[in-house]
Amino acid sequence: MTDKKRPMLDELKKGKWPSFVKEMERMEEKPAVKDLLGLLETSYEDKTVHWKHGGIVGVTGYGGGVIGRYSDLGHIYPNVAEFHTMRVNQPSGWFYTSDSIRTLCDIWEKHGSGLTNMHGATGDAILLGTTTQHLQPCFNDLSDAGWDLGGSGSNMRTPSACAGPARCQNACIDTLHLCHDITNEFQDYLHRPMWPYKFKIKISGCANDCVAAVARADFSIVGTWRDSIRVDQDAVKEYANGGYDIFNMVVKKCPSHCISFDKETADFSIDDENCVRCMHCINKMPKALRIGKDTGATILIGGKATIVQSAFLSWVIVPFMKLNKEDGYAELKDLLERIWEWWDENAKVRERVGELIYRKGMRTFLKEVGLEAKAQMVKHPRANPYFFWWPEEINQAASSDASQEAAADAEVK
Amino acid sequence: MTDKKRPMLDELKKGKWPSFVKEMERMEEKPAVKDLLGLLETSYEDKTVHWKHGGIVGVTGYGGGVIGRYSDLGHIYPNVAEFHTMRVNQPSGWFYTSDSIRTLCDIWEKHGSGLTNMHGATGDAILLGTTTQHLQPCFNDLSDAGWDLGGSGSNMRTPSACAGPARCQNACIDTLHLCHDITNEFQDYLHRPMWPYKFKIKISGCANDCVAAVARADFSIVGTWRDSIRVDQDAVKEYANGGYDIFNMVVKKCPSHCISFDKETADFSIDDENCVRCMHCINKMPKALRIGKDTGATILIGGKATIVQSAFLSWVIVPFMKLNKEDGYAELKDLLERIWEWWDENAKVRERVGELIYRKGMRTFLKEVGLEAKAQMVKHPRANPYFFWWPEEINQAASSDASQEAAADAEVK
Amino acid sequence: MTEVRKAKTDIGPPHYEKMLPQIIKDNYGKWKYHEYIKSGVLKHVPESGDALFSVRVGSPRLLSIATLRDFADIADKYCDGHLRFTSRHNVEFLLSDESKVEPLIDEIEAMGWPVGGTGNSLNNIIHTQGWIHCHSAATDASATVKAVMDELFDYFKNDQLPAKLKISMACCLNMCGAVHCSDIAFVGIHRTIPRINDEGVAKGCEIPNVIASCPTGAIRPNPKAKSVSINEEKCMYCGNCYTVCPSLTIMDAQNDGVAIFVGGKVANTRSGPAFSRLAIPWVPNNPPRWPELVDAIKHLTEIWVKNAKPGERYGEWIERIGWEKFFQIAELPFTDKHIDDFIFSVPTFRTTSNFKY
Amino acid sequence: MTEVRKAKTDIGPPHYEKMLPQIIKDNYGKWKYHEYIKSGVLKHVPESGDALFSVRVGSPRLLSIATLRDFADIADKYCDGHLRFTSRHNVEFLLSDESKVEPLIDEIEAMGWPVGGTGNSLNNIIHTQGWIHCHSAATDASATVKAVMDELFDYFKNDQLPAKLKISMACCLNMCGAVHCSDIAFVGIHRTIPRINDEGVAKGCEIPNVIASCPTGAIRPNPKAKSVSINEEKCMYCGNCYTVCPSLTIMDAQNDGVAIFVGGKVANTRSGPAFSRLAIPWVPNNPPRWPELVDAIKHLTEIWVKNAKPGERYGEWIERIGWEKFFQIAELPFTDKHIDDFIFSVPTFRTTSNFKY
Ligand code: SRM
Ligand code: SRM
Ligand code: SRM
Ligand code: SRM
Ligand code: SF4
Ligand code: SF4
Ligand code: SF4
Ligand code: SF4
Ligand code: SF4
Ligand code: SF4
Ligand code: SF4
Ligand code: SF4
Repeated sequence: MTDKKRPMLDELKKGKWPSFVKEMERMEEKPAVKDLLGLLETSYEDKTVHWKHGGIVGVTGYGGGVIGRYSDLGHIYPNVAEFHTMRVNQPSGWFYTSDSIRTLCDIWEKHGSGLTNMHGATGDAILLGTTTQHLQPCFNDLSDAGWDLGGSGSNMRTPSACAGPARCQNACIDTLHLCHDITNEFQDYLHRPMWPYKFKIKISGCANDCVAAVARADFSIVGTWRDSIRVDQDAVKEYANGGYDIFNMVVKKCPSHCISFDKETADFSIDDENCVRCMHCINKMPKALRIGKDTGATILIGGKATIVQSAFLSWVIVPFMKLNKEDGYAELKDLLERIWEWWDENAKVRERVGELIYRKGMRTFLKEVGLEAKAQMVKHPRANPYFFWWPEEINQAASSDASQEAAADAEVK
Repeated sequence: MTDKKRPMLDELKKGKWPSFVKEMERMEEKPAVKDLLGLLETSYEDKTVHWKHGGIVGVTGYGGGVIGRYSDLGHIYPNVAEFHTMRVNQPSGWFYTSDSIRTLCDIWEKHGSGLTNMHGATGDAILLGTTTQHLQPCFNDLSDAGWDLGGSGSNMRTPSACAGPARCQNACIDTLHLCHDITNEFQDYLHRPMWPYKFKIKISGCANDCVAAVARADFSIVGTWRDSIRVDQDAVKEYANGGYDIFNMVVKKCPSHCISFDKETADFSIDDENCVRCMHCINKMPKALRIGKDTGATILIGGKATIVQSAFLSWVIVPFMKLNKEDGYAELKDLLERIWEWWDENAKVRERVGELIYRKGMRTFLKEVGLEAKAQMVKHPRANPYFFWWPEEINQAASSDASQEAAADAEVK
Repeated sequence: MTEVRKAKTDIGPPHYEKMLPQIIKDNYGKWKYHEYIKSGVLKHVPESGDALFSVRVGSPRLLSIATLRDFADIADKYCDGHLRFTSRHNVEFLLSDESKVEPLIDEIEAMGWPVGGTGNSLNNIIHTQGWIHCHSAATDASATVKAVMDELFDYFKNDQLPAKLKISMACCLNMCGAVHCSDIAFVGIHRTIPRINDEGVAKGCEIPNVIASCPTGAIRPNPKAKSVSINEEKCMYCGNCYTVCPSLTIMDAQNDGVAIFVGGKVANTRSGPAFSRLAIPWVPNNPPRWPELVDAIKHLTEIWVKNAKPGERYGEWIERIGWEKFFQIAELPFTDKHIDDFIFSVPTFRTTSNFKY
Repeated sequence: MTEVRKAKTDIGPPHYEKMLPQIIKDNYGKWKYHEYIKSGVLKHVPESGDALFSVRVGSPRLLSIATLRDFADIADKYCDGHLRFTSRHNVEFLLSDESKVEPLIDEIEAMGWPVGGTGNSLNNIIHTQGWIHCHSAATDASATVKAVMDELFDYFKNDQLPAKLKISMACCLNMCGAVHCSDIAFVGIHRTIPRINDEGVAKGCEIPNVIASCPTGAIRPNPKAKSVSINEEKCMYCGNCYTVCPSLTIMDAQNDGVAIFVGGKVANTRSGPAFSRLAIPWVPNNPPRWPELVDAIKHLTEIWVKNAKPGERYGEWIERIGWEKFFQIAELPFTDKHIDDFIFSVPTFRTTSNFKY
């Protein structure tokens, strides 16, 4: 532990936005945090990172949930020579009671740096920095208190969900229940990496996609409806009378131009057959417009960041799935298992499911997981004529005749 | 020669559209045509082609201009056992005098089947079918009469151009002159295949692209202007008074929404800075709107059909080039030479220039041919962070420091 | 060569100026506007106030010299000996005397040549060689085009369509004629993998080129046979290996046929150039009149005529309603074949929940 | 492990129901609409007519347990012990009693925690570990975010922007936090190729995996050294090989820095999700406050505020005016780096003469 000055970190305590440095200093009595502060100051001086790749560390029975981390300046900052993080699986929707927060704090005070990320980008509550020997005890205490770890490594990652029905009128599905249910159903996949690479699931209650499911999950569940938007004409008129520019802010911005609005009478009607349920009009007039009643979800696949083949946004594989709580989301889980099986069997090391589909083609994916091709899966059909035929689709007799021709042909030449 | 019945061909003599069968029968006195008719009937019976790959045939001094063709039914139809076509370079814009047509007819009567394609998809006048021994005599007569052959094989293909200034008010460039000039300038490239693959040039006088240059040419020249559309307000009013729905047919369809139109006064004005010169409004009101006066062309590259890497549409490499007749289009020809040199040096066999650019990256292409990157070259910038730095752009000292770090690093580990 | 005499080479094509009528020479580059007099007749007016009339005549493109001579005579009689051909292979007679327009039309139509194809009409069908001259053809060009044009003839004669209708045809995936950007495109395709004549390959083909020719990398060397082998899984029957090596026979009379694409466009107007996209993966080769093909194209044309707004090209109509709606209206099955799985597939996937059911 | 006791595994997270305040339990799934009371305060009204108030507090995401305990106390005092965190790492206090809203705000702001980030405001910056915890970071996360948020603070406090402004940050190309679809995204990048420690590679790395990890196929085996070699021409410094093999050092303090992308979006609203696209290829790492980065982002934000129409997200504004105009307005150089040259490059090229000068 050094008593190094930290002019650059001090600089970062200024300004109106809450300072992470102040947060760290609140824990400075912990040697690890003091060293972390020193290490960071050194990084700012050197303009580079001072951490090395993590080795395999973890807790008994799990292959994931812990990120091992070692410093290359361990000789200077011994208390962060080992500085692993633990990923604690958050409650669906990130709702907490003050007591549940305190429990986590107490455990982390006992076993770690006292620093956290609330939350990680995948959704876990991150306990930031401890030593190898504290991992198991910390996990034991967490487990006793009713907490479990989230995912890391080549496994199912911690699913996450938007606030949904707990706090939002736009929720087309019970995001929290679904998230909790899936997380528990697939505990084994979550804790024991046995796949080619990571697999992420995110659940948004509507097309606003408040957990960025389409951008950040291999498997994206986005709530939607099949019937029609509920319009409260009186409420529309109130917006109009309130001077809200319905025509320019709502009608003109409808992507499928399916709203008709009479500026005089303020009559507002939606051609639901042509509505693509983008949420815009509902967002802009929440008191007048509501999502439909026959709700479910659109399932999309393949979302991921840049590495390796550049970022993919998830694409539609099931336009509408009625998610049944009653049967425990059987249809959804069954689909997931089929996808995992195919991916697991066919993917190369570190090949995301979206990249595998790109390599093998949607036609193979659909056939193998037993889904039907639907026009909703594409922006537009293929432009190239490079499409394939399944053996059963062609006239088999032909090939033989053809070979004969070929032979004949050969003679002639 | 056989006297085979041709029920299927007879069927194709019926109907209102001019019949190619009747055309062939008008030449039936020629043995080759009689056999061709028989061969075609046979193809309809067999539902397949009866031609084989062409061997190398041609005329002295040229590597291209002739497509060799042999039948696999030469034993049945001896007069089409050999049935080569000659590609005659059309006059710019496909303008002919009746006498020039007759000359071609006389030569082709003497040396070939008397069948033609007016014209081939690249633009040549195609003389359809003769024997090897007639090729040279036919070419001699053509040459004596002032005609030359077009391209085939891995060379520059016959350039073509729209009617342009000869017949069209939209011509921003002299398409006919440019086409004729380039064709003559590059005769050697046109007649003597020495490149990795074919290279096509097409010239359209405006963005209507009446020769489909962007879809069908490796090098697409599309006329445009830099100043502003000429508006004749009175003529606009005439359209309006004539009951033409200017607002819906013109204003609303402007892709960049840069037209303002007053339905009452019929005042029509264009925000030229935001006009993308798509031609739509001019097309719809030709009497009221005219192209600008400061005209030139946009140069695009890479257009091609499906094979190998799927079809490409040409993309912008020079947003605006002022094509100077005075200096013989020096800038354009210079650019072409630079492109050919780079392509010739770097392309694999049968790799079109667009495919080479795809493989090497636009950055390499631009650097090698000496063009500056412009935002007009892309629909949108890259989304992936996979971009490259040129050596001169980075801090070279670094690498060495870095290597030291690396070493240090290694020790620590 | 039988003859020793070597002709003058590299003289280039005749100069276009020699081919232009006086009225064009006088007004070259000085045109002010054009008008549609009637279907098939264009009037171009230059600053000088003259008037040039172009009468467009539909052509099968395959023309005998007998017919060409007829055209020459017509040109002499009405056009001071001037005519031209269009980029879609029609014939255009160029008149400076309006009074001669109708007589010309009467005479040429009496000879069986239709006048039309201008404005918002069906243009002539760009097409290629087919079984008349190319070894590579998976279907015939002339017959399919004739059959389709016979059926859609009135759309060529009249110009009352929502917009121009550009139909194009190619007889194999080489797509001579660049059908890849047409309102409606039909293309000859194969559906079975090439049959390999090892001996022929060994004798006649450059194995590295053969391997390189395959877009999907389906071809591997077969050293034992000094030939190649093809991976069934990866071959999508494009025929490019056949182009470079005749001993990879891909013709298959029972399975070859025609694929139909829609919604492409070349002009930069409004939306800009766009590719045609797969609508119907296959209709059989059914000579001489390809009824299945003709019905399909007629149907595709009619739904556009019925549903498009004035001024909407085929693809612009589809973009407005969405492809999923198009397949509904067209009552066409959407299959896995319609989903791209080549190099640029991912950007064609629908990465949003915004769609219609 | 020091301890023998094995804990209970696979119990999953605590049940969310235990975490919900009574008002939410009562109205779960029965919400009717929401209102913005003021910046940072949401009111959600269910069918029952109750009212739930959410006060959103900006967070650096890196929180000490000391602070978390403060939050817990606040939650006890005003929210019957209930709070939540958002998908962008803000804290939300959940009140059923409107009268407590202002007192809560006063107390929490007095403690230095800003209330805001709702509606058309700058949301919290999604970010990642940076030099605080990740070995892979080409730049720091916490400091860059702090510096930017300090500068743009008022946009977080007030909700008067044209639309939501979502800024995201990632410290390397792994892009944890998926910055690839944000209005403004900044990412730590390298600019020099990895230095190979052959010995380390031979000892510690799976050569096949290393080779496979390279997006551009720049890595070849180097059998002599039982290591690999890298093709300078093909390496674009993504660092993925470093991820799988520590002995390919890619950190380069002089050349590492930050790239800035703009115009991305996640919500399906209107135009649908879209990627952010390259605006500024590189600004240097300049601790502690990265002034070049902060200025660039401030500038990018201000031109949007100045030019966008009400309701236009960053990318929607650019799509309307065109990227070429964007570069003009932003006064940013357009370079060859902005032109895609990876797998899906061709569809990003402009295949039309429709553009602005
Ligand atoms: C902690 C976290 C960032 C954060 O500060 O929030 C994180 C941290 C790391 N990520 Fe990540 N990723 C985190 C969310 C993400 C996300 C966002 C998400 O999940 O929504 C992404 C982009 C979405 C995606 O998965 O594509 C993401 C894409 C990656 C990648 C690239 C994977 C790819 O296929 O593109 C890697 C590289 C790898 O896995 O080898 C990676 C690897 C890593 C590693 C393990 C570094 C490594 O190469 O081993 C980082 C450990 C840092 C550390 O020392 O703590 N991380 N990573 C996030 C997990 C916290 C949590 O569990 O809640
Ligand atoms: C005659 C013509 C079709 C027609 O009936 O009009 C034609 C005929 C042939 N083309 Fe073509 N191409 C013809 C215009 C085109 C066009 C259209 C154009 O030039 O505007 C294209 C698409 C644009 C392009 O170049 O991409 C075209 C793309 C091809 C290709 C595919 C090349 C590619 O890279 O995609 C091949 C295959 C090859 O070259 O090996 C090809 C090859 C051929 C060959 C030589 C067959 C072969 O594989 O050797 C055909 C000879 C047929 C014959 O026996 O006469 N032809 N070819 C056209 C030339 C006539 C003329 O000179 O005016
Ligand atoms: C004669 C010809 C040029 C030539 O040098 O041969 C020609 C001539 C004219 N074109 Fe064209 N275009 C000709 C092929 C094309 C092509 C190429 C093609 O079809 O392969 C295109 C692009 C095709 C596409 O977009 O898919 C083409 C897209 C246009 C357009 C844009 C149409 C649109 O959808 O916006 C116009 C403007 C218009 O029609 O309003 C136009 C306009 C015109 C005008 C009105 C220009 C003028 O004032 O002289 C000419 C009469 C058009 C008409 O037929 O009604 N011309 N025009 C070609 C006639 C082909 C034929 O026989 O049918
Ligand atoms: C709390 C939170 C969900 C959660 O479970 O944590 C949330 C909550 C709400 N979102 Fe969201 N969104 C939240 C992240 C997102 C995200 C994801 C992200 O930012 O990473 C998105 C997609 C981002 C994007 O599009 O790039 C998102 C796109 C929206 C939209 C669409 C905005 C648009 O551009 O059209 C709306 C509708 C609106 O604002 O009119 C919306 C609307 C809402 C509403 C009004 C829904 C409701 O009635 O309850 C909530 C208050 C919005 C506000 O802050 O003004 N929410 N929202 C997230 C708050 C994050 C934060 O702290 O700032
Ligand atoms: S995604 Fe939809 S349901 Fe979920 S919080 Fe956002 S707006 Fe509400
Ligand atoms: S939800 Fe979207 S598509 Fe549907 S009506 Fe509203 S704005 Fe239009
Ligand atoms: S491309 Fe333009 S200039 Fe040429 S013929 Fe067509 S409309 Fe006229
Ligand atoms: S040319 Fe096109 S972009 Fe320009 S004003 Fe006319 S319609 Fe608009
Ligand atoms: S399209 Fe194919 S078959 Fe038809 S002419 Fe061209 S190469 Fe020959
Ligand atoms: S037909 Fe095409 S896909 Fe099949 S092997 Fe030959 S080149 Fe490859
Ligand atoms: S983005 Fe890169 S550096 Fe930052 S946490 Fe993720 S892996 Fe580590
Ligand atoms: S840094 Fe990236 S591009 Fe360069 S060698 Fe490594 S993996 Fe390949």
